[in-house]
Amino acid sequence: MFGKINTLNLDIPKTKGFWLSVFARLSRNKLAMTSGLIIVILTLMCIFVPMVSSVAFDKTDWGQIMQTPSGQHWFGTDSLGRDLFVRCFIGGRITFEIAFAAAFVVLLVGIFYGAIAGYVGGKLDTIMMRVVDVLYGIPFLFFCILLITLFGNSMALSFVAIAAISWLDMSRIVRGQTLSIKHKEFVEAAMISGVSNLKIITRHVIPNLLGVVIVYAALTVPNMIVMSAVLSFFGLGVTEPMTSWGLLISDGAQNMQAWWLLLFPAGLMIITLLSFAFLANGLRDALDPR
Amino acid sequence: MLKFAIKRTLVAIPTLLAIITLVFILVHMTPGNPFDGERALSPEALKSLMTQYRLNLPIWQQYLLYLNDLLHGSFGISMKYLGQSINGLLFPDNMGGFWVTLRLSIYTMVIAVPSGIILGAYAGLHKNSWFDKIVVSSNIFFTAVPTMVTGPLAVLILAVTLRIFPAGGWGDGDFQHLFLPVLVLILAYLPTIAFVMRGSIIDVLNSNYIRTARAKGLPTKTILFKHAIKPAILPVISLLGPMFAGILVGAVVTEQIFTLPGLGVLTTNAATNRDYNMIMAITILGSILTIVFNIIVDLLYMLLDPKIKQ
Amino acid sequence: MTEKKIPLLDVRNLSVEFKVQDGMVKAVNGLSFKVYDGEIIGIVGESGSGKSQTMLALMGLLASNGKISGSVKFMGQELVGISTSKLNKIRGDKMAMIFQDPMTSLNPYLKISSQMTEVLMLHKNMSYKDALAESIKMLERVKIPEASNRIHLYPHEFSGGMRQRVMIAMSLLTKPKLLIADEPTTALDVTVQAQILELLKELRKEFGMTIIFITHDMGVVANLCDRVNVMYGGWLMETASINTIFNNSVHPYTQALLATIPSLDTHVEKLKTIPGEPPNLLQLPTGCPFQPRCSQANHLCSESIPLRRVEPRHVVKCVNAQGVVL
Amino acid sequence: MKKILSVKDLKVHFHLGRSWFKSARVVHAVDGVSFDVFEGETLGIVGESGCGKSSLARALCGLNKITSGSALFNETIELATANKAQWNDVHKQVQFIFQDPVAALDPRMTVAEIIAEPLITLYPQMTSSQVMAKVLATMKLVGLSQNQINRYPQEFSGGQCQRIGIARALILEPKVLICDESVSALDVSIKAQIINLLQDLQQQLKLTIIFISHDLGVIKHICKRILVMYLGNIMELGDKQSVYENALHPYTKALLSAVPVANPELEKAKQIQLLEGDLPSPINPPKGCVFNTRCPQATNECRATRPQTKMVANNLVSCVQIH
Amino acid sequence: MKIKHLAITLFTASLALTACSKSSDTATTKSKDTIVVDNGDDAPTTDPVLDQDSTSSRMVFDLFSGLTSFDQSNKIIPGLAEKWDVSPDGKIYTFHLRSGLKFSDGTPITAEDVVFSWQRVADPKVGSPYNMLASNIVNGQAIIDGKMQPNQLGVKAVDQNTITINLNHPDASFLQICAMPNTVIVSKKNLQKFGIDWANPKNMVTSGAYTIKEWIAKGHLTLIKNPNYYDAINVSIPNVILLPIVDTNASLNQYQTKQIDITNSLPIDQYKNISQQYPNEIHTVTQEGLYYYDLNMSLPKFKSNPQLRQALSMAVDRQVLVKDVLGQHQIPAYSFVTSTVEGGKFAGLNYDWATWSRDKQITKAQELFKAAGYGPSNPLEITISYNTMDSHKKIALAIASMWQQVFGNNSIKVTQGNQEWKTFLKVRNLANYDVARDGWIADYDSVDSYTNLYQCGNPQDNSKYCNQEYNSLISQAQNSTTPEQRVSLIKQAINIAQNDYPIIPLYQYTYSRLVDQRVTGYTPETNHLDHVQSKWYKLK
Repeated sequence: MFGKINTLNLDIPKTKGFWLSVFARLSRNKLAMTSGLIIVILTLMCIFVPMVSSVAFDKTDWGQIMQTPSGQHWFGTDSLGRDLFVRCFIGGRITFEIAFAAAFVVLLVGIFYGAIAGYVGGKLDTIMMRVVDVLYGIPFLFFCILLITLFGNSMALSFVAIAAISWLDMSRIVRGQTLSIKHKEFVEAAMISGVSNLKIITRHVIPNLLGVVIVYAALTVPNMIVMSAVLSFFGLGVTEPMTSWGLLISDGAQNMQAWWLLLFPAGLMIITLLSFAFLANGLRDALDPR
Repeated sequence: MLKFAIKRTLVAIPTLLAIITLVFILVHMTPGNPFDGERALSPEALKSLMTQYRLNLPIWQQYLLYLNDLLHGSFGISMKYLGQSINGLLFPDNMGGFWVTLRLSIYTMVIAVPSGIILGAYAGLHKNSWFDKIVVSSNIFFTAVPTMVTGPLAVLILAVTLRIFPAGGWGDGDFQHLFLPVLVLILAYLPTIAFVMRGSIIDVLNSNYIRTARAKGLPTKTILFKHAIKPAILPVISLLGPMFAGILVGAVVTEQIFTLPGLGVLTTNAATNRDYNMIMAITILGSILTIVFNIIVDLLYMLLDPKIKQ
Repeated sequence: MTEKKIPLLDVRNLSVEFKVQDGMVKAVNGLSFKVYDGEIIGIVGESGSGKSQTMLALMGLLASNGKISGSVKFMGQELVGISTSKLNKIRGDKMAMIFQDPMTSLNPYLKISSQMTEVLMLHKNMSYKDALAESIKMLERVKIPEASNRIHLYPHEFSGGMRQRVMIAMSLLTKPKLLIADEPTTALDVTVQAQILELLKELRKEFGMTIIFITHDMGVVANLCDRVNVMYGGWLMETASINTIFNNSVHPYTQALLATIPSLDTHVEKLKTIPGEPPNLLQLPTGCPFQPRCSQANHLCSESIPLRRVEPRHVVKCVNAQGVVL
Repeated sequence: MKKILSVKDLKVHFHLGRSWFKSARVVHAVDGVSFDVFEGETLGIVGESGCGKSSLARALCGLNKITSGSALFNETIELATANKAQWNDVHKQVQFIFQDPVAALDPRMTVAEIIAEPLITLYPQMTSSQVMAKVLATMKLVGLSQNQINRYPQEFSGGQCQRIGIARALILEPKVLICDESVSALDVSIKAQIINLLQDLQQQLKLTIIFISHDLGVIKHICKRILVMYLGNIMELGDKQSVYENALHPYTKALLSAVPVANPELEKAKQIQLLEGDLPSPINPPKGCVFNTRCPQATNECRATRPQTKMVANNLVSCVQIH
Repeated sequence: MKIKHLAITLFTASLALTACSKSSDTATTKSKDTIVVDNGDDAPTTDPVLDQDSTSSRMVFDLFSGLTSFDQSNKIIPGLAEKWDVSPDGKIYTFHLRSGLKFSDGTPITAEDVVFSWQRVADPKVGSPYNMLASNIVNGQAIIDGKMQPNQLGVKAVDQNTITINLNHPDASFLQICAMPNTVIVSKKNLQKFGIDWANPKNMVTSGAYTIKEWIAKGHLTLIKNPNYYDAINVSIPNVILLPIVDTNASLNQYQTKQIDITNSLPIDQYKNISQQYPNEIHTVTQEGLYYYDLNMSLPKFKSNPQLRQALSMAVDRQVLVKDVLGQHQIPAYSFVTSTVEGGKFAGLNYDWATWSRDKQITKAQELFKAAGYGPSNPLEITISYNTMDSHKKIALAIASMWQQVFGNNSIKVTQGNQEWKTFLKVRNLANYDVARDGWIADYDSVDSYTNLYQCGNPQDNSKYCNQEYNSLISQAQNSTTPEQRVSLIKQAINIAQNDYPIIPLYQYTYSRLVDQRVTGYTPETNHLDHVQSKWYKLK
């Protein structure tokens, strides 16, 4: 079938891929790298501190109620005599689990919904975006109460609730990006090559909006953390004696006399959120070299 | 312009109707009913209440009757504050309900927007200066420190310890009582405004038409205030619609911390008490406000951006 | 000799550098040329030749990471290192600039009237009313129909060609001595380009302006200019009168450039090409930037190359050129 | 000679701002054009921006929908009504080269992936080693070095990107290549390289090229026949010689005279026919001859009747006054 | 330029707007004629008949008067009725109204209003949750059940100022019922005029010490002195502001900034600090109420396993709970009734193991647990359900921890199930739980408040406990002729119920509040029912 172009076989040298070069650029940004490192360290601590600690996170000790930080309890104890240090990290573990799980769902749903609406366009786009508008109009809090009452209380629900409203923003952003990518010439080139719409979305559109999406996702994780805190405030999601940063902070903010109850979890959360923000900034720069 | 406003309003109606329908269904799906209390009602009494609130009718009839009420400007009667009309609760003659939240958001916006714009513009003009760094990092910082923390801290420091301001309550809506909640809200929103403004002024100053203006020999002041400010403000304006609606509907945490009788507190209260009509009313009000503010922002955009005029 | 005349613009050893993440970009490298009253000077070169950056440097419009060195004397006044407020007295008044992209170079948020009158009100201390009348006159002069109505429109309500006319009218309001035109017709269709070129020629006669015209189109140069500066990789390669450039150019780059152009009047089976790619300004070769692509390159090309005057007002920067070292 | 493409009364219209409140405005991008393309020739399409030349080209390869009329490809496939499978057949034989060489390449894909994509899509039965071999061969053909295969488009200059774009189009060994302003964005020295490459490839692969440009110099150099368009209509169509030397239509004449020539003597001596004003809006094209608003010879007849395309001398012309 | 001016104008305008508003010098200078009291929440209803919670009651007591009233130690004193006679069989009460009684709008209070007010209590159309208060009145139950018209109720006006009330059988606590918020006297004329809208603060006519001046939902309720009140001369403070502060911390903050005079309750974790900081202002009072855990008797694992129920009850260290976890001087409860009710008539019914040493309790509990069939090989899995609130959470955590410590982590697995209030109520009512938090505060000083809770079919019998023997003893007690007989029957009944272990009594409630030192005349220490009337307050 092909005769006019002669074929020949060769060894092909490789160069580094796109994401590697992004990482190379990112690694030059000290603040972003430090932030990334902090996130990794905190994640590791959240995994391992509760595992190796000699005190269980739910161990009550009536003789050690409301102790200020000391050598024995680094972060002090709460009103049931539980060790705050361990609780901070078990809370961090839950918080990260919820935030990452929700972020994952948001990415998945938001990207596909937005990309399909933006790429297909026309009536489907109008309908899909109107659905998003309508969902925006529903009060979040009420939605959550509805969820608990319908399905019972569980941690999984907490992230379902968060994801259920967060994907709206993501889908809008993705749709906007898709609209601009859709008219790029490389997409048209793919059309001329007979590439199917689904393939164009997955091979061309999504990889190209991933940069913006990743930056947004890094900014979303903090939102998820704060949101899960608000939910804990209304008794949704995490249940005692398990805990989360949100829960610890809203408890701590209740009683400022016991400053350590607020300072440590809030401090950890702020450090985490700042790290995510700096990492997102660094990623943005690394993805968009100019 | 008027035609555009009317058009946008008409387009919003089906959206609003969809929201009303959806929330109506959701609300009536939740278990528990508004009349559950510690002490169970006798069946007769319950029947009487259910009839009074039309809850005995099939849901589609309730829905149609509710829509009819809405068309007549009535949100119905509260199921928590028995016998009180929702309109009276949300829009009392004196300060309370909607008015509290409205004032809170207006003060916040009136202070946060201009100062955010000024601070952001200054930071953008002096990119990479120490001032710029403060604006950028305070944006990051205050998105990381939620109202849940700043609120109690402000109370602890400025009210309980220093005794400068009251720790909560609305008073007559006077300066003293307003200061802390507005401060907390400003801290939450101003850095974002400043940050967006900073970014947009940097973009605008790099644009070709600003280069033209410089080529004309215009002094920096003229370039800034005549040529740059309008396009630089546009991204801030598109931020304001959702933001204003967001404060109005979502100031739950602030209102709770400062025990203000606003929409946010009423929402939580209504949700936990299954006050169907109140939930519906606040949802509808929130949706209408969101839509109205988006239309206002679009109109502002039209005013500022000549390209959008048809 | 014309050399005795004081030039309107005297550029000596001008260099422009930009600091970027990956190092220093040398956009303009040791540029020297003179412009006399009433001339139309064409500056040609491909992208990255530094032609636009030179002009932005003259106008004090370099991006904030740009660094300028050397000397630029305009009407006897040194422009390098001058304060912005002093520069503002000159630019927009005695020298003006029009840009390549008429779509983005006018402020989309302001009416044409406002953008035009401000120039006169600033530099000529006119009242708004007088300035408006003067602006309308100028719009009529550049053949904008219904100027008195259309002056109150916004830029997007004009077509590309009309917008470029507005730009020209705006730059001519103060009757500047020097007009710098940075590829003003590149974005336009040929028929509109012809209109604009015709207009510029008329206006030049009428106002006695000096024009520096930047382009990459040799046809446009042939149409409009008296003299040509050929630039490559931030260097001034050759400067001469238009006839000399087209018929007796010395520099291999000029020759190659002319040979590559597909043209209406001649016919060749195969176009001549310049092998290779335009230079990377981050990694310029030492010596002549054109040497990697030059058919006549030799070992001397990597050393510092002086400007030579081949004949009066024909200056070349090439090791193969014969003439007086300047 | 075989007609590889036969276009009859082709229209491409776009609907703008359709909403509930106002009827849609229609852009008459291509408004009834008829012409044939013969196997192995190079047809040039010239015209100012907004004349519909790009919309036409894009319609011929399926990027724009054909509103009405007919475009018969290879005497077998009717593009106006083609189904998915037929289009896939067309895609194998009609390829496109874009104006912006960088934007036409997906920045997240390597050169190999970009060039291989059409092959993988349209010939799914090929093994990966077959694809790879073909990719390398095609790269060599367009003058790309094989060690660049795993690099990303951002690492290349504009000229090289355009070579990648050409390789992507040629890997399918198409019969027809549509070049939409494919050299306009390139620097002069690179432009010549690409033009020569296209010419070489045409000879080597017996390509039919539809070359769209506003640059009459380039068109003259590369094309055999020239089609002049104005506001969605054909003004004149004929051999290069007769169009350039004996243009009949006032628009062709004006267009040719407006092109500056890189020769000062000729250029200064030239009599330029200046056109007044701008292109009218394709939303409300003028009645009668679409060129009448700018035509120096326009009469009332021009304003009233739409000219028929007719053969005059060696050219197809649509002008009321030419007989 | 325009934009700059706009910005400056807006900025200064906003400053001026806020600054020009009346700037009272914080709230540190309190008004002499106004007292600010935190009432904990908004009253859900202003209609006394619909009142079923303490916040509404607090308001109703200020706005309306009943035939009888009460003093600060909850003793019954004359109210609108100046005196009353009881027939020898204890079934007919005759009340004589004070002369010259007026509603707040100046219209006279007549016997007709009294009859009307009582009819409303029973009227099913009105839907009072406390309509059982009328069930002992002749025809009362029939009216409640919708079988008779309200006007057939056994409450009759003899003349303008005299009312007779006929009971089915004698009731020692009837005079207390007459002082309940639901049986206060409202204006018939006013109600007929406005219909359902009468309870709107704008239309309301009251018979109590105060009337409503202004009400903002979740904002404040301002009461103003009613000059037509019979005891107006003794009402010292003209204005009372009731605040609905749910968050105890916010309440404490505002107390500290001198914005409120009396708090409703205190944040549980800060009790210790506060009692050190405000030793003279903090008041902690034993309340007539019981906090307990329901064991779901409809579940097989509890129903058929009394040993398990006893083990769980015994394993709870009520001393630690009360001292370390709660620490507000609550009294550990080992009985199904409090030791204070009816003046201590029912004290001493405690479980015999109450006085055992902790070790002995644990050993016995462990034995019972094992005997119940649970252990490491067959661990018990239970969920504690409670409504979301700090104190409930803390208690649940503490008890879970105690159970785990006593029975061992691998023998018992306790899950926390906090729920939002309305959901919790539903769950508890439908018995969809293992163990649920419960509590009951007496409406008036009668042991019936507690004994009713354990009766078959009682709506408040959340543990779904049912023992016919208990039921019959209680109804015998209600029909008993002598008080002594009643007491002994009830004691018998309680003993039976206690040994069935359907609930785990935990402690007797206390309430704590801060009272500013400028407030006098209020003596909460004897007020076990926490029934308060603002007319008692005086300001220094």
